[in-house]
Amino acid sequence: METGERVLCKYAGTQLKGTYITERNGKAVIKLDSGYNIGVLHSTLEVIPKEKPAAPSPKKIEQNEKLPKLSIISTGGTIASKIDYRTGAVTSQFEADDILRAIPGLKDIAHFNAHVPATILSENMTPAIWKTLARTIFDEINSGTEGIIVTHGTDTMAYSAAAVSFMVQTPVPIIFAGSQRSADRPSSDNVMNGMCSAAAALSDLGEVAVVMHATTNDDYCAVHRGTRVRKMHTSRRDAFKSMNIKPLGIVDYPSLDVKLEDSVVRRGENKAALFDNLEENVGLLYFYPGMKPEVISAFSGYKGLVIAGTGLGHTSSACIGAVRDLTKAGTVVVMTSQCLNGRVCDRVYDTGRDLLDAGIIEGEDMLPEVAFVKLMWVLGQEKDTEKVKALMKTDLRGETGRCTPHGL
Amino acid sequence: METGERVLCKYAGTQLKGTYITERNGKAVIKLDSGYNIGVLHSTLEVIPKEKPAAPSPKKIEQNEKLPKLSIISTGGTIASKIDYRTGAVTSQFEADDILRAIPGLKDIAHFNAHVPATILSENMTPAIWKTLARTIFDEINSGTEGIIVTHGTDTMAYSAAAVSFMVQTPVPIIFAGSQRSADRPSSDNVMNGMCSAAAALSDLGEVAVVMHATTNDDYCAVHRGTRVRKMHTSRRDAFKSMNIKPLGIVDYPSLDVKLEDSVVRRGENKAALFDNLEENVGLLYFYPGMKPEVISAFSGYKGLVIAGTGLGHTSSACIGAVRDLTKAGTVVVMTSQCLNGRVCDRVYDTGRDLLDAGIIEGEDMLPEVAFVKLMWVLGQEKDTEKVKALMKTDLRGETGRCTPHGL
Amino acid sequence: MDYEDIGLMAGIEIHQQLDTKEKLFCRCPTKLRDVSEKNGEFKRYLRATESEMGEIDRAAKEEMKKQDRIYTYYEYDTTCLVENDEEPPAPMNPEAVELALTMAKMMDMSPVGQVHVMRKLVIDGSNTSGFQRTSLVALNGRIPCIPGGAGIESICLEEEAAQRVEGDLFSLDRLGIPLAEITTAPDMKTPEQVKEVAAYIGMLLRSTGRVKRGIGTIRQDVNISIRGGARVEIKGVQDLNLIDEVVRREILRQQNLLFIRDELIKREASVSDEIFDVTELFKDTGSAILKKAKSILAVRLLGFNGLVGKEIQPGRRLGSEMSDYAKKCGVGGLFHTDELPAYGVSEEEVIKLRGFTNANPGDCVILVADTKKRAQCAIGQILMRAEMAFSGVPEETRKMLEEGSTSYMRPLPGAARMYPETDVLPVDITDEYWEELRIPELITEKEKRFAEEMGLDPALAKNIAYSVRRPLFEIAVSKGVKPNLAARTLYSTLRELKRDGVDTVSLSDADILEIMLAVEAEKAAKEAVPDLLRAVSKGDSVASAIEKIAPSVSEEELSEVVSAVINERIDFVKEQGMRALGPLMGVVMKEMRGRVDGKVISEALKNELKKVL
Amino acid sequence: MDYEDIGLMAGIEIHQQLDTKEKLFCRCPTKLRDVSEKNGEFKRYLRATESEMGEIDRAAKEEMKKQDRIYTYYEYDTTCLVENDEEPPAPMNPEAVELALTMAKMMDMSPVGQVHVMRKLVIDGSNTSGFQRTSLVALNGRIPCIPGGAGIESICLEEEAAQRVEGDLFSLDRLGIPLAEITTAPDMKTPEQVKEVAAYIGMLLRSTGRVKRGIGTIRQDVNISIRGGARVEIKGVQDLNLIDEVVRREILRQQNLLFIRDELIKREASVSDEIFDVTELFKDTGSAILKKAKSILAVRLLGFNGLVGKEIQPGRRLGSEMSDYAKKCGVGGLFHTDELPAYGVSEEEVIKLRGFTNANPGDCVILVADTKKRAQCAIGQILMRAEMAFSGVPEETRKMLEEGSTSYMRPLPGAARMYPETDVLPVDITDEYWEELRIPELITEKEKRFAEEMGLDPALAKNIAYSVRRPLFEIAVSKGVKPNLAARTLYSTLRELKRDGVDTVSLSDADILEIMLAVEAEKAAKEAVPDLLRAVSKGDSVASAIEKIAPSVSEEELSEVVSAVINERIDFVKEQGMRALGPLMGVVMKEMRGRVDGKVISEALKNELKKVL
Repeated sequence: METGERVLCKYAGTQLKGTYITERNGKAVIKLDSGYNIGVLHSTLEVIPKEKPAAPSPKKIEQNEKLPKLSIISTGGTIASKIDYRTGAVTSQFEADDILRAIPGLKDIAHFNAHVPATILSENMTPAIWKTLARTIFDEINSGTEGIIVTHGTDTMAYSAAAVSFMVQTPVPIIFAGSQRSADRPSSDNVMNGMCSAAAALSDLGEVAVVMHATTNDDYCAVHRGTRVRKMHTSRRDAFKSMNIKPLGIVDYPSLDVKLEDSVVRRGENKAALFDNLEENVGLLYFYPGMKPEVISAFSGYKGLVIAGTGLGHTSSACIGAVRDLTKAGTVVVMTSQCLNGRVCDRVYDTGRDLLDAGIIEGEDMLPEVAFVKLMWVLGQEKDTEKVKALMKTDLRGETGRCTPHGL
Repeated sequence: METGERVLCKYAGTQLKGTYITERNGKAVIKLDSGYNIGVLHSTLEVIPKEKPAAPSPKKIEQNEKLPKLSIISTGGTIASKIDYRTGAVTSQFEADDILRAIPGLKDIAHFNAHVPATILSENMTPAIWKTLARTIFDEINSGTEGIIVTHGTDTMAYSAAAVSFMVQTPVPIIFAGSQRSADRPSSDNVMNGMCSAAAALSDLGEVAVVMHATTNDDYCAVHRGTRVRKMHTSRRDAFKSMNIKPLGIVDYPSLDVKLEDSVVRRGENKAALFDNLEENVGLLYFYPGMKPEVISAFSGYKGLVIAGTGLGHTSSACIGAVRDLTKAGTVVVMTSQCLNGRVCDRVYDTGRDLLDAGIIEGEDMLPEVAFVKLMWVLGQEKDTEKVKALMKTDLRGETGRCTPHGL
Repeated sequence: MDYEDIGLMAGIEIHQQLDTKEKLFCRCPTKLRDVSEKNGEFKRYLRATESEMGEIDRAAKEEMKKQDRIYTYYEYDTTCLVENDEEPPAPMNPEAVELALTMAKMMDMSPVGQVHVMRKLVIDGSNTSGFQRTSLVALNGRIPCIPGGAGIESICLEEEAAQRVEGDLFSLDRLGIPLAEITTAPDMKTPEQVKEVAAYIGMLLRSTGRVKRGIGTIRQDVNISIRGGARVEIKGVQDLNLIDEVVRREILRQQNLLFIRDELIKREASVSDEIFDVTELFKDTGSAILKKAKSILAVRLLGFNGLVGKEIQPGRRLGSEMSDYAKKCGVGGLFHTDELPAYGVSEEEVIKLRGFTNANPGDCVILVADTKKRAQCAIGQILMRAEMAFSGVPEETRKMLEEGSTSYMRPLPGAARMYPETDVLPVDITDEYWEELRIPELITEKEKRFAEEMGLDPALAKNIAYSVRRPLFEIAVSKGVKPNLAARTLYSTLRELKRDGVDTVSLSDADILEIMLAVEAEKAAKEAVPDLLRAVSKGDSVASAIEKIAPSVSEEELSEVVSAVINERIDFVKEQGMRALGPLMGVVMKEMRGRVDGKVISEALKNELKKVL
Repeated sequence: MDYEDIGLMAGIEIHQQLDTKEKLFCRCPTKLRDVSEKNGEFKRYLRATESEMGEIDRAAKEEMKKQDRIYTYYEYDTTCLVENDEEPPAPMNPEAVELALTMAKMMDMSPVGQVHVMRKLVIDGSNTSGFQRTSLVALNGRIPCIPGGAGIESICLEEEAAQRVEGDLFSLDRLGIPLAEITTAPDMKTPEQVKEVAAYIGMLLRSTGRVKRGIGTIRQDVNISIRGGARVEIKGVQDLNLIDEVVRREILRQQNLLFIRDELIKREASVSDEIFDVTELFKDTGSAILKKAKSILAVRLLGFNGLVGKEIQPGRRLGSEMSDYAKKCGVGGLFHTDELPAYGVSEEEVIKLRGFTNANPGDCVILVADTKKRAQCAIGQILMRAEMAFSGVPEETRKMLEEGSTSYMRPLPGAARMYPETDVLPVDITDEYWEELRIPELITEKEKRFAEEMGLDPALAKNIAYSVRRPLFEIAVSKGVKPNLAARTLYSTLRELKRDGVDTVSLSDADILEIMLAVEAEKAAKEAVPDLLRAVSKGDSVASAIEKIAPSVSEEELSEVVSAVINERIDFVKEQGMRALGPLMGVVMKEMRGRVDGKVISEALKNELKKVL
C-alpha cells in the first residue's frame, strides 16, 4: 500500500474510512477521516480504488521585487522541518522557498533569493558542507545581496556560525537562524526568529551572527556574534547565549527594531573575501578526572587538537606526557576550558606551567568549539607552526578579546 | 645555596642584603631586605654565614571543645594554597590545620577534626582518591561529626562532589568548599566560602553540596547540590552554578544565616552508608561535527562511555555505527548533551531514534560530568546491563529530575 | 413534541479528567494551584500551521482572524518545561493509558492495535503548543442504559487544556491532566435520553474510583441535528441537569432557522455586498458606542426586515448569530435596523441611515462600529453568516450560555486540524495487556451490594457508592471496620463536619481509616469520631487526638464513674429500679465524653444497678 | 636654619603614571572615566594575609583594626575582570617595562637581571586584590642636579591603585595604570635641594614624552629625618611648590617632638593604663558628641599636662597625633584636658572628670566617645602613641595636609608586606635589550636646542620644550613646519584658544599638524590658524574648515582685490606714495580675512603700488 491511498478498515465491528500513511512496528498506520491516526493490522485494510486525493499543490509565493534583496540559504533544520513518515519523526526536507510559506511576513520586508546547498539534520554537519555553505554565501554577497539568512538546525548552528565567521569576510550581515520548536506547531519560534533574522540581515551589522529568541517569551531576539555563541539548553527557545561578551544587539518583536551595540563591526567595514580552506584532521577532546593518556594519544597523526581542560586550562599531570608527544610529533594543541566562561591561564598553577612547557597554546577566552573550528581554519590557511600559534592567540573575528569584560 | 640562606648581593655598585629564595631560568632569585625579589647572576652572591633566620613557628590553634564538632577533610586546592618555590606558582601543600589559621573565624563556630587524605591539585583527582575520600568521610560520620567540610581545588570539585554524592549515603551535610582566588591574597574568597561552608555543615541539610560565592560580591554563598553543580567560569568567584535546578539554598555573609529550599534532603533523613566501589574503566566523550567514528571506537573495551552529544542528545549519523559496535560489545553508552541545560530526548529526531536503536541510554537531564561519575559508580555496584540501564535513568541522589523546572 | 417526527438525532461527548499521579505527557502532578501561587509567567503568539496534508483547518483559520493576540501563561511549582512548550513531551503516562483502556473495556469497546498521539490544532491560547495532544485508544462499544442501548463510537485519551484565568491569560496547572473523551453514536432520540446516557457514563467513569471529582472535572458536549437542520456541537455543558433543556432549545433554534430560510426564499431576499461608510452620519449621535467609533460601516440585507430581530431561542435572534460571527474580528457587536431606534440611536438617524444606504422598507441594515480594519473584517463575517441563512442551519461548534441557550464559537473542526505528534512514540496495545485489564464493579452494582450484602440503609448505600470516599469505604470494610460505621463516618459525619466549617478536605484517608479502626479496636468510642476528626483536621495526629479526646478508659475508671453517678442519685435509683438505666446512661455518657462506647457503659450501668438494687 | 647642624637627611620617591596604551597587567586602556560613566559595581572585604615568610605586615595589621570594612568598586566599560580581581593578571606590559628601563638608563642605573613582580600588601581598599603589584627593575643611579649629584636608589614599576571616590568607595578605572616609582638616596641636605631634585626628575620623566600629564599623574613622597629624630615618609605631595615647605614643617615637628620627649623625661611623666568609664559623667553635657555617645572612656597621661596641647607644627599638636592613631579604630577623634573646657564641655565637667579619674593638675586626661568596642580600641591606640612620645619621633608614614603640615597615616611598612606575585612570570632583561634602549633627549637639552638651533625666542623654546604638545612640535618641524609657526601654534595659539573657551583637548595631533602643513603649503594663511583650529574643535574636518575659512586664493583674485583697494583710495595713494603700503595692508588683510599670508599681500600691494605710482 502507498502513502496517501484511501483505505477501508474493518475493525471492531465497524468500517472506518481513512488514508494509508505508513507502516510502524509491524502495524499499518492509517489516518481516519476523523483525523486520528491509529495503528491496525494490515489484514483489516482494504484499498478503496480511485479515491486517492490529489495532494494540494502549494501556491507559488509572489515576491515584491521593489523590496531590498536578501538571500536565504537553507541547510535544513527545524525552522523548515516536515514529518518523516518512515519514522514518524521530524526531519528537514523543505526547500528554502518553503520558509517563505512558513513565515508569510518575510515577503513583506524583503525580496528573497533562495539556495539550498544542503538539507541535513545539523548534527550531520561536516567541514565539507561548511565549504559549500561558505562558497554559496560568498557568491550571494558578490551578487549584491543586502544580507544573508542561513537557516540551520540548532544542534551545530554555533559551530557553523563560527566556521562561516572565519571562512567568509563579509561586508553584509550573515545571520544564522533556526528554531528550537519545529515549524509544524503553532507555537513554533520559527516565525519570530525568521522575522528578526531578516531585520538583522537588513541592519547595519557587518558580522556573522546567530539571531534567536533571547527569552522564553515571544518578545525579542538576541543577536549573538558567530564566534561567541553557544547552545546552552537542549530545548528552550532561548537556548543560544553569548559567552564571555554581551550579545551584539537585540531585535524587538513584533516591531522588528534592531538595536546594535556600539562595538559591533558595521556593514561595509570589511570587503568580501573567501578563505574556504579547512584542515579537517582536527579533534576536540574533553578532559575528565582519571582520563587515561591513551585517550589523548588516540589523536596522534592529527594536525590539531583542542582540549577542553578543567578550570584555567588543565589536564592531570598524568596526561601531560601524552600531550607533549603530540606536540613533538607536530600536532598543534590548543587548551580551552570546560568552564566555557572566562579565560584560560596556564601561568598560575604548576600543571598549567608544565602544560605550557609541553607545548600547548593557551586558547585565551575562546569557547572550545570555536577554538576547534578556528584551528581547522588556521591550519587550512597557514602551515608554519609558529604562525599558527600566533594566529590562534590573535583575535581574527571577535572570537577572543584582549580583556574579559566584567558583568556578564 | 639553600632557600632561606642570607646573602650579600654585589651588583650595580652596591651591596644589597637579602635572602636566597630559589633558582629561576638560570638566575638566582633573592628577596632583598626591602622586600623585593630580583633575579641576579649567581656570581654576584656571597653567603653571609650564621645569619639564617629561624622560620617563624606558627602557633598551635586552640579549639573550643564545647562547640559542635565538624570535620575538615582537605584534599588540597587554593583554599589552602602556598607558593611553590620551584616554579614560583601556587600549589596545595597545606595541612588541614592550616585552614583554621587561614580562616580564623572558623574556630568560633565549631570544634574541628581534620584529615588530609590527599594534597593534590584537583586536576589530578582520580577515582582511587575518591574512594579514599569517601572512606574518610564515612569514618568521620560514624565517629559522630555534625557535618563535613571537604576542601577541594575548584577544577574538579564538581566531579568529586558528584562522586561522593553517590559513594556516601549521609545523614549529615557534606560540604565541598574551595576558593577561586588563592588564600595568599587579602581578597581571597576562602574566608567567606570557608565560613559559609561551616554554617552549611551545621545546618539542617542532609546532602552533599558545594558552597561557594553566589555573586562577585562578598555577600552570600550558594548551596549547590553535589550532583547538579558545574564550574562555569575559569576564574570568577561565582564560577559554580546549579544546573537545571535552583540552588538548594544560600548562606548569607557575614551573618551566616542559612536558608534552604523546602525540597532539600534534611539532616538525618538518610542513614550513613558507604558504597565505594567504582568501575574506573569509563570514559567521557564530547561529540563535534566531523568527528571520525574511530574516536568513538577508541573507547572499545571500556565498560562505560558517556557521550556529550549535540542538542537533544545527538551524534552524526556517521558515528552511530561505532556506537552500536560499542554497545554490542558490552559497553554501556549514556547520551547527555553538551548544552548542559535541559533534558536529552532521543525520540524527536531521526538521529536520536537511530541512536536509541543503537543501544544508547538517554541521560535525561544529567550533566555529562555527573553522568560520567554516576556510570562509574553504577557499574561498580551492578553488573547486569538492564539493571545498570534502569539505575542510570533513576534518580538516586537528586542528579536527575522527573520534570525539568521552568524559570532557571 | 414528537421527536421522531422532527428527526432528532443526538449524541454526546464526555470529557472526564483522570485522577492519575502524573500528567499525560510530563511527570508533573495533576494538582491544581491557586492563581496567587504562580511563580512565573511568559507570553507567546500562536499561528495556524498547515496539516501534514497541506491544509489549514477552518476552525483554526477562524481563530487567526484575531491576529497577533499575545497569550500570557502563569507557571507554578507544579509545572515544568513541557507545559511551557519548551521541552519535548515525555512518553504517554502508562497509568492514564491503562485507565482509559479500562473504561473502554467497561463499555465493551475494542482497543486500537497501536495508539498514535495526534496534535489537534487549538490556537485559542488554551494550549501553549497551539495544539491539544489526543489519541484514539478504543472504538465501537455499547452501553445498556437506554432502550436498545447507546453506541460508544470512540474513547480518546487527551491532555486537558490550560485554564483560562481571564481574557488571554491562562494558568498552566491544568494543562496536561489526562482527559478521557468518550463519544457516543448519535443514538439518542429524545432530550431525556441524552440526559440518561450522560448520567450513566458519568457513573461508569466514577466506578473506576480514579477520576477527578468536583466542578469542571467532567464536561459534556452535545451533538444535535434535526431533519433538514445540521449537526451542531454544543460545548461545555457542565451541569447534567441542564442537558435536556439544551437539547430542547437547540431543536427550537434549528426549527426557527429553517423557518427563516423558507421565509427568505419566499421573499426572494438577498445579501448586498455593497459597504457604506456611515461614520459621518452618526457624528452627533446619542449612542456612546457609535459616537466614539473611528469607523462605522453599514451593509444591507435585502428583504431581511424583521427576520434579523426574530427570536430563535430564548434571548437569541438571527442578529445574535451574526453578532457572534462579527465578534471574531474583535468588534463588540453590531446594530441592526430590526432593533432600532434604540441604544441611543434616534428615529431620525435610522431614517437618515436608510436613506443614505438606499434601503427599502423590507431590507434590514446592519451597522458595525470600530476601527476601520476591524469593522471591515466584521462586515465580511456578517455577510457570510447572512448568506448561510439561505441554507438554514450552519454546521457549528457552539457554546452553552447560562440558561441553556447557545452562542456561536467556531465552525465544526475538520480532519485537517489533526496531525501526528511526532515527539511521542506510538504505544502498542497487545492482546495480553488487554486481556489482563480488570473491570471494576459499577457503582450501581456496588450500591446494590452495599445495601443487600452489607445491610446498609438503601439511601446510605447509594450515597456511599457515589461518594468520593467510596474507595476508602471499601478498604475500611475490608480491614474490619463495620460497614455501618464506615458508611456513616465517611458519608454522614464528614458531611456534617463540613457543614460546620471543618476542613474535611485536609483529612487524609489514612487518618480517617486509623480513627475508624481505633473505634473497632475499642480504643475510642464511636461517639468520639466527630471530635477526633475535628482535632485531626486541625493538625493533630490521630494518636494524640485519641489521647486527648478519648483516652482509653480502664474498666476500673468506668466503674468508679458509674458508681459515683448512681450514688449521687441513689434515691432516684432506688425509686426507679432498672428503669433508671435510660436516664443514667445520658449522665454517664456525658461524663465520659465519648471515651467509652455506649454499649459498654450500658453494660457497666446494668451491672452496677443490679448490685445496688 | 643650619640644616647641616640639625643633621637633615631627605630623600624623595616620585610616582609617575606612564602613558602606555594598555595597563600594566591587563589589556584595558589607561583611560580615566567620570564616575557617572560607571556601568557596574561590586563589594568586597579584605583581610591581611601572612607573607611567604609567615608574618603579617605591621602596616596591614594597623589597617585591620577597622574590621569588616566592606569596600565598593565602580566598574566601567574600560575595566575588566583583572581589575575586579576575578582573573589572573596578564604578563607585564612590555611597553611599560621598556619605558621604566628607559627612565632607568636616563638616570645611569643598572637593570636587574630578572624582574620579579611582587605583591605589596595594601588593604585600605585601594587595590581590589588587597595588594599592589610592584617590581624592582633597576638599581643605583645618579642625577646631576644638586652639588655632588643625587643618588637614585631604585626604580620600581608598579600598578596604580584605584581612585578613592569617597569613604570606602573606589573607582576601578585608575587601577592598573603603570606607575614608575623612583626612589632617591637620602642625599638632600636642604629643603630647597629636595625641591630641585623633584623638579629635575619630573623634567627627566617628561623628556620621554610618554608619561601622563595633569593633576594627580605625578606624586612625590618625601623621606625626612633629623639627628635624634626618625625616618618619616610623607605621602602624596602633589604640588612641587609646597615640597620645601613640607620639609621645613617636618623638621619643626621632629624638633618639637624631641623637645616634648625631653620635657616628659624631665617631668618623670608616665602613661597610666587604667581606663575609666565616664559615660555617666556626661549624660547632661552641652557637647553634642559626648551626649549622644554610647560609651565615653577616659585615660590619664601622668605629667603630660600642657604638652598634649602643645603645637608641634602649624595647626598640629601632640593631641592631633594621638587623635590620628585613635581614628584607626573608626572613632571621630578625642578630647584632652589641655583643650578643655571647650566644644560644649563645661568647666564644671572638667573638674568632675579630673575628680573621677583622680587626675593631678600635672596630668592630662584624654576622652574618647563612641561605641564601647570602638572606644576601647581607640584608647589602646592613644596609650600606644603616648608611650611613643618618650622616644621622640616615631617612624611613620604621614599624609600631607593642605598647607604643608602632615597627619599620621600608618607605621612605615616593613619587608613583610612583600611577597611574590605568582601569577606573573618573571621577565629577563638581557644585555642586548638594555644596550638597545635609546635615551631620549632631555627637555633641558631640547630647550637649548630649540632656542639655539631653531632660533626660537628663549621663553617660547622653554615653554614648548615643557609642553604636552612638544612631541608634536618635533614631528611638525621634521615634516617641514617652520619652528616658529609650530611653536606659536602649539603653545601660544592653543593657550589663547583655550582661554577663550575653545575645547582644545578635542583637537587631535593629526588635525593640528594638517593645519600647520597647510599653512606651509600656502593653502592657508598663518593668520587663519586660530579660526581653523576653532572650526576643527567644533567638529569640522580640516579640509572643510580650510574650504570655509581660508579657501586658496588665486594670484588673480588677490591682484583684483589689491587693485580695487588702491583704486578706491587712489587720491590717498597718489598723495602718500609707497608710504600708503602700511595703511593699505590693513585694509587688504581685512578683506582677505586670513586667506592669504601677510607677506604675499605685502608683495602684491608693493607691486601694484609701484605700477600705479
